[in-house]
Amino acid sequence: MTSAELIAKLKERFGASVRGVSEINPNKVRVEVAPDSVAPVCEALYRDYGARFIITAGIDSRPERGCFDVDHVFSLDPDKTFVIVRASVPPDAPSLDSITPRVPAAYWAERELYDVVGVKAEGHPDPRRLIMPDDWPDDVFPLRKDVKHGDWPSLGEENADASYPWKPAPEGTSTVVVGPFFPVLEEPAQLRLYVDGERVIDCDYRGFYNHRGIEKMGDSALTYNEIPFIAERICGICGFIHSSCYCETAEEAMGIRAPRRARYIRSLMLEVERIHSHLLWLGIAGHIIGFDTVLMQAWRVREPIMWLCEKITGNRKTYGMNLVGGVRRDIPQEIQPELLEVVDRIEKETAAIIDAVVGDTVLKARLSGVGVLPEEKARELAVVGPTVRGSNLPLDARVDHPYAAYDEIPPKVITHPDCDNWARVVVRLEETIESIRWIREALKQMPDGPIMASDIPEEIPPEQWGVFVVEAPRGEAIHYVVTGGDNRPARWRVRAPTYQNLQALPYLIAQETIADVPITLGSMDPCFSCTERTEIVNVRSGESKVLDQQELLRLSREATERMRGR
Amino acid sequence: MIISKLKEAIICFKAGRVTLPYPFKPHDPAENFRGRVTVDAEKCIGCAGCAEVCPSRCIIVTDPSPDKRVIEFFLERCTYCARCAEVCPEDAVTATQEFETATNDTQDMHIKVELFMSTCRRCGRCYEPPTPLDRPMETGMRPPAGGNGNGEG
Amino acid sequence: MNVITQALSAIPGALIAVIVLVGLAPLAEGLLRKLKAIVHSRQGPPILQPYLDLAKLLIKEDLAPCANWIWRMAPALCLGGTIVLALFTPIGGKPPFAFSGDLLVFIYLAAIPPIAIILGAFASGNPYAYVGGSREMMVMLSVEPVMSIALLVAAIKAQSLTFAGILERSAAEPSISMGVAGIAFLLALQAQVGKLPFDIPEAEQEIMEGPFIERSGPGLALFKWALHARLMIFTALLVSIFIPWPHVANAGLSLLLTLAKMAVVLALVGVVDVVNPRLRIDQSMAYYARIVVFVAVGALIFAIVGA
Amino acid sequence: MNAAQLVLAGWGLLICGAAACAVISARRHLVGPLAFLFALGSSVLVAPAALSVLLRDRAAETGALLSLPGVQAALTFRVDQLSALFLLIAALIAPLATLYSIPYMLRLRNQGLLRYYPLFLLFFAGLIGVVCTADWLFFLIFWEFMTICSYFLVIFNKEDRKAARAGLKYVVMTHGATALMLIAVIVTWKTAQPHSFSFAAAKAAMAQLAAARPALLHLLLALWFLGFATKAGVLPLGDWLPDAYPAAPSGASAVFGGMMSKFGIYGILRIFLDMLPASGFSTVWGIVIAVAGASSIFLGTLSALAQDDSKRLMSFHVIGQIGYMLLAIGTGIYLLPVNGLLATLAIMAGLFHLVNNVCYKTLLFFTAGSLEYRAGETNLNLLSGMWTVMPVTGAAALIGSLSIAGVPPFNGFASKWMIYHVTLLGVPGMPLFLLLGILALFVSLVTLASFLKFLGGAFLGPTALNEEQARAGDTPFAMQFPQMFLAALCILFGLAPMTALAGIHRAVGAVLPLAAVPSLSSLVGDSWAGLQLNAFGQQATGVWYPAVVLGALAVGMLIAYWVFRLGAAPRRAVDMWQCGALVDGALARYLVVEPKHEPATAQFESRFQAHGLYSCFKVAFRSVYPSVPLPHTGYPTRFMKIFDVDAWLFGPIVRLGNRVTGALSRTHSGVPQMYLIWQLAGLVVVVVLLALWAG
Repeated sequence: MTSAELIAKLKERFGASVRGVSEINPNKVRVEVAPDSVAPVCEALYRDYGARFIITAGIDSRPERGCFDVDHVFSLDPDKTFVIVRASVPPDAPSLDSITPRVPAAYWAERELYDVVGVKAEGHPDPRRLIMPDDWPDDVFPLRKDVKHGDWPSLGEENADASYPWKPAPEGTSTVVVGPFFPVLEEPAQLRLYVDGERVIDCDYRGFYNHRGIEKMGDSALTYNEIPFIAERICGICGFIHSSCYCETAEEAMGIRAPRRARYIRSLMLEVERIHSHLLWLGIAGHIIGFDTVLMQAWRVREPIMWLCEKITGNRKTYGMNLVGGVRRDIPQEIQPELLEVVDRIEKETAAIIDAVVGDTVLKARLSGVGVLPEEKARELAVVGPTVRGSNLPLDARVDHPYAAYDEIPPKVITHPDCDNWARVVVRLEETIESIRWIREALKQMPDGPIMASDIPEEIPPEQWGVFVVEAPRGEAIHYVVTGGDNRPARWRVRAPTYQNLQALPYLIAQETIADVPITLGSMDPCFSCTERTEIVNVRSGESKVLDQQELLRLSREATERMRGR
Repeated sequence: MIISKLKEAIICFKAGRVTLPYPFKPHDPAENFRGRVTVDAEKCIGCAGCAEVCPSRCIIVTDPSPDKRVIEFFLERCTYCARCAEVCPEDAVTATQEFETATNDTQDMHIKVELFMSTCRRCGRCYEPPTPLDRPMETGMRPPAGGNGNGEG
Repeated sequence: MNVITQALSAIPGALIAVIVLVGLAPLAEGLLRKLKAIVHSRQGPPILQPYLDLAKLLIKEDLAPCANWIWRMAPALCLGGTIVLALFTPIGGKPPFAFSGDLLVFIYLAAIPPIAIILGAFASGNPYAYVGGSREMMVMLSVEPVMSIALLVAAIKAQSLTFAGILERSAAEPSISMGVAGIAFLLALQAQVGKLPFDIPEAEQEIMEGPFIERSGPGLALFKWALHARLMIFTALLVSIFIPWPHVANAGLSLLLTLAKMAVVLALVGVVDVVNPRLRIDQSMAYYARIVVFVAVGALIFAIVGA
Repeated sequence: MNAAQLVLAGWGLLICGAAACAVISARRHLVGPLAFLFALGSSVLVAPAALSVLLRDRAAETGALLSLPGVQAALTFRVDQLSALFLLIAALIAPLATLYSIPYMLRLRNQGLLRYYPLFLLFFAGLIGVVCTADWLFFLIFWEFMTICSYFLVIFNKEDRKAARAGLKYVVMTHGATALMLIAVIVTWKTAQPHSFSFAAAKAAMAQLAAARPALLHLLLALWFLGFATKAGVLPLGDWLPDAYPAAPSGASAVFGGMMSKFGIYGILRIFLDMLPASGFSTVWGIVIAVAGASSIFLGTLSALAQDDSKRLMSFHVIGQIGYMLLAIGTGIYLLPVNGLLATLAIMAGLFHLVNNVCYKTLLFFTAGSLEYRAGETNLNLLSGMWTVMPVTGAAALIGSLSIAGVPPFNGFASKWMIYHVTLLGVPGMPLFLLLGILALFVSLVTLASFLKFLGGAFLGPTALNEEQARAGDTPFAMQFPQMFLAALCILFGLAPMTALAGIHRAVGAVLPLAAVPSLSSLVGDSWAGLQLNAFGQQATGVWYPAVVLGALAVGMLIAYWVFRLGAAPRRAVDMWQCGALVDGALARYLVVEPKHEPATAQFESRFQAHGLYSCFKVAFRSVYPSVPLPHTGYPTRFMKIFDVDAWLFGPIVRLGNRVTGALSRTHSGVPQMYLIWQLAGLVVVVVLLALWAG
């Protein structure tokens, strides 16, 4: 079904509710619908036309058009098409019918919508805060345009004791708090497990302790060409994915395209990143189940490619390669034999690891049958990446929505039918091999030419938009850019793959044992942080004290005040 | 199971010992490694191109007096993208190979360059952004033309 | 002979036992770490690192989440119980305190350090400590039967529960039942000393060291030391009872020989430790239930029929 | 005045005490101390008498107090060494339990004490009667008397319908058991020439039956065994026990759990040792008793692990611990014809365990009662951190728990150690006992697990008390003293087992059907500092010197403490580590001094419920738990109902019982004493009718 057909069907079904269509190309359309028919339209897309929910972006368009825009982004994977359902909401007391009851995957996205732009999702099953701190004032929405970058609301004392409204523990269960600081958690996030003995009955999640406000920076402080470097820092492991995805999206919005060689270089680095991310993940997964040998050996295998990255880009990680319109550094001819040699070695060693690991019954006993996510549930929760491919659904943005050079060399999509932690391990290991194959292929076909576009327009017109997904090692990262004046976007919406995957966590760990929680968590997401109690030592008096939460809160507020004062 | 354990053991023992006794024997970075940046004050012409492209805004340019320009690098904020080195027309800013930048005193991470400026004979604008996208948007980043030195950054 | 004079005359032997089994335990742990490092392809810490760790912990702050004296006593009880256990552990020859207790006493004394760990864990009140304590108990429940049956096979063969009788008999000649029991004991050893794949109670990635989550400083040091010593004690027991050959008359030589055999067993334990992931507690219990049924009971049957 | 007369005097004092307490039962503050005085006075009379019998090693007897010439029954008080041992136990527990009851019962403001103290004292009188009579008819009368008194104590809490149900189940099952025994008694009486209920006659009758009609004797033994095993709580016959014991007030629960069950053991000893000659019957019934004991150990203790209510948990342990005694005694009975030395050792081990069990089990029930007294709660899921409030009770619970779990050097270890020795090494030709011994060894760990659960659930863990509540402090001294006393006994018997074994040896010696009873030193050595088992040959096969081990442990702990202080680490109080999150503080909920249980709705967020402990282990052994629903099988539910004994057997009986009592209560005033009288009268009528029929 092409987008034209789809829109015809929508128009036929919803009549005048479909108000307008804007289109970049036949594969990317934005449908403006009346606010009261957003929910039915989204449901129709999800249930009847096989669309997959991706993200919701709230845009404060009051300066331009006097309304809030809410864009629900959907993907029609078989047709390589994005459909954005846009509703314009009047500015006073903005609210919109929630689509979560009909499209469960929008669970977090709509909570976030209220948190950042203040558009209430009416009828949302769980309208708690998602992103903003518990003591954040109720009437300040940071992504609205009247909140300037660097502005801070006064955090009144009345909210100082606010705490997150946790789900009450079910009868007969004990609460086990996991996080904010837990050995295997990727970020300071808190998970409350309601357990009966070793068995997890239910859980509740609170994250976003580290919310950095990058989207706000993007639409109010940074220029188009500064954003790639900040986007790269969204994630330490898959930074290049975010900068590539932003650049591709921004290029689309500006109507330019990076030169072919630049796109090959981007894809190459993306695959390199996938290889080292998967190996890193393998090591950490091993560490989580106490198999430190896997950790050490997987990281040993990974190390050569890190050095190679440093050679190519100037750094092991955060390559700093992307700019809107192309890449900064070329991959010189003389590095290519070394690159091939390194990937050959990694392929051999990874194959050896796969060979050893698949026969390891102890390992398999530990991973099989745990964290099961059946196909239909995976589709319902719209999980992405190896998590969804481990549930036997062949979803891969490189094939579904080709970007960079993947339209020329399509990769093979790896799936596994087991739907459990073991399936996710196997998918990742096989994807590593596939990436190596892809790199070899790409090096053979890599064209010569410039690496930076020369047709960048002098002025970027506002109200242009672009949307792209990039297949990160963990799943799809999506960037949605709406251009503004002023050499910066009016809205830059980012969704990391974990955002969608984490929503499946309660489902995955329910009825599992406490012992399986870390590895199930780890099976979809590989960054972990580990930290200690905060302690402040007064150097002069030698006294030390441990901070409790209140004090810590006070100190961090003071620090924020200092930063603002500067 | 035994066979796979043996395979695992072979993988392990074949590799030998690969870690380095790090602080005593550091690993040399690659040739074009983007380490901490340095400024060669001799070469700097004070065009402030570096300040304009710096994504983390850690390069501050002030003009305390009409003939004096101060360029300060607050490297504790630096993200090591080396854009400054890339755009510098005179190669005054370069990325070194230095990566061990841990320090107890943030002053160690500051570089201050003071230049006596004279009027340029050519066009008055030594730095042209590589693309239109690199135009700085933040006012106050650079003092207004002919500023009189009260800009605090 | 009077008990008091017996006790006094046992003191030199007791000192040797404590020094070898408890004092040298961190060294053994250090060697195991080095072994682990070799398998990991890395440099690894110095062999004396466990001693340094203990020394560091001893001067660190002792944080107490509760003012319960069970909490305060638990580390001393754990290490103290381990020291007593060392007095009943044969290292080649008869254990120094064999005059005052037999194999059953050993089996029950072996429960004191875990009891201290569990009580200390529960006293802290931390949910993770409760989970850890509960797991510790479950590991004990699954391992002790295997270990006890294996040891009882030796006792049945000797028709005596005293160490003197057992050591005398087991050194006499190899037998099928003792061989099978030895294998069962070896399999139980891995969990008994808390090494992978059975370090389930501590499981730092799952429950953050479980029973020790609230421990810091000297309390943690005592627990760690006791765990290191446990490794030595059970290895020594295995070697002395199930692998007593070759028999050496000289006590010093016998001690050295036992230490050498222990090193081999420890290396085996260490290798199994590094090439396995951690099992879940239910899997581990199922595993030991199988050992009990097949290996230990098999040994018992052999012993009953006299093989 | 000989020993038996002294005991009789003590018995009389108890009866008088009951009457006195009944008279002044309205004076709530007086009746408790009065009962205590009578109990103490009785003990002062009974204990020296019993002790003198034991020390002189000679039985004592009063003349016939009451005789029924028509049926050849006579009530005499005869105190032999075995009776003396049980008398000592009763004399120890009676004043302690009464003392403990004083504050405990005062707390129950809306319950009349008339239904407690008189019955309590009468119950003890019944116990003394049971062990002192040498006549089976009066034995049964005292036995029923004891049962009925305990029944009324079980249903003490009138409002509690569950208690009423449990009481009915109890009384139905034990009456059924008594009926079985009654049949056995009558048959024995009929066999005896001349017809007589006296022990001596019964003994002769059994010897005669053994030769002439072995099948009948087996049947009789089975009836006896079923009767006593039901009372002792051997599973599955002891199914009533975990329901009935927790229902009673804690003072009574402690006496039931700590002592009453053991009188079933007394009966078994009387029958299988005193009456039955060492013969092939011993071999068969030794195995039966040992297997019943082992199954009790296994089922009782594993069920205990699954319990979340502390009193219920302990009640299941009563069953498990009885199993240990039966295992030892069964082994001993099996060995009687084979090896007199080992048989003596085994039975001594069983009795030693019984004595130890009285100490720690009573102690543990007391601690559970103290929890109920202070927190108004016995559910381990709702209790937490009570150590902070009641450190003395906590320490007592710790000692009791370590004793019952058999941790050296407490007393439970000493007796278990003996039991293991006998079962593991004693019977080389019969591997069954070896397996039972190993089972017992394993279950000992389960005991440890469940008592760590008790300690961890109730006493340890986070505390949720405000200052005012914390000031209320531990229980009154009257409740603490019995616990301290029993804890001291636990330690004494642990450190110097010979103190108890010397007496037990005499008690066993008096009833053993052996030509020559082996001397104590040939059995366990002659050192008071410990035990040395010589029973298997020339060389010692086991040694246990608790004082040496304790000394070594003390030195070891001192060394450990020295290491601990070596670095002079500073100490600091901190909050519990919850992964850096601030978990909502606990809501104060304890110290509900009101008798009515507050429904505990508020709970700690950060609290780990005791229910969750050992969950995987419990899942693995799910099939043996009565509390876990039956697994789904392919069989029709009608088939599965067979296993639900409550539904098809006790339910109808209880309903019938309810109807009968309802009918009775219509014709009578409903005063409990009336029931008592009626039941006793009914029993006497039945006995007389049967006797007339038979004679």
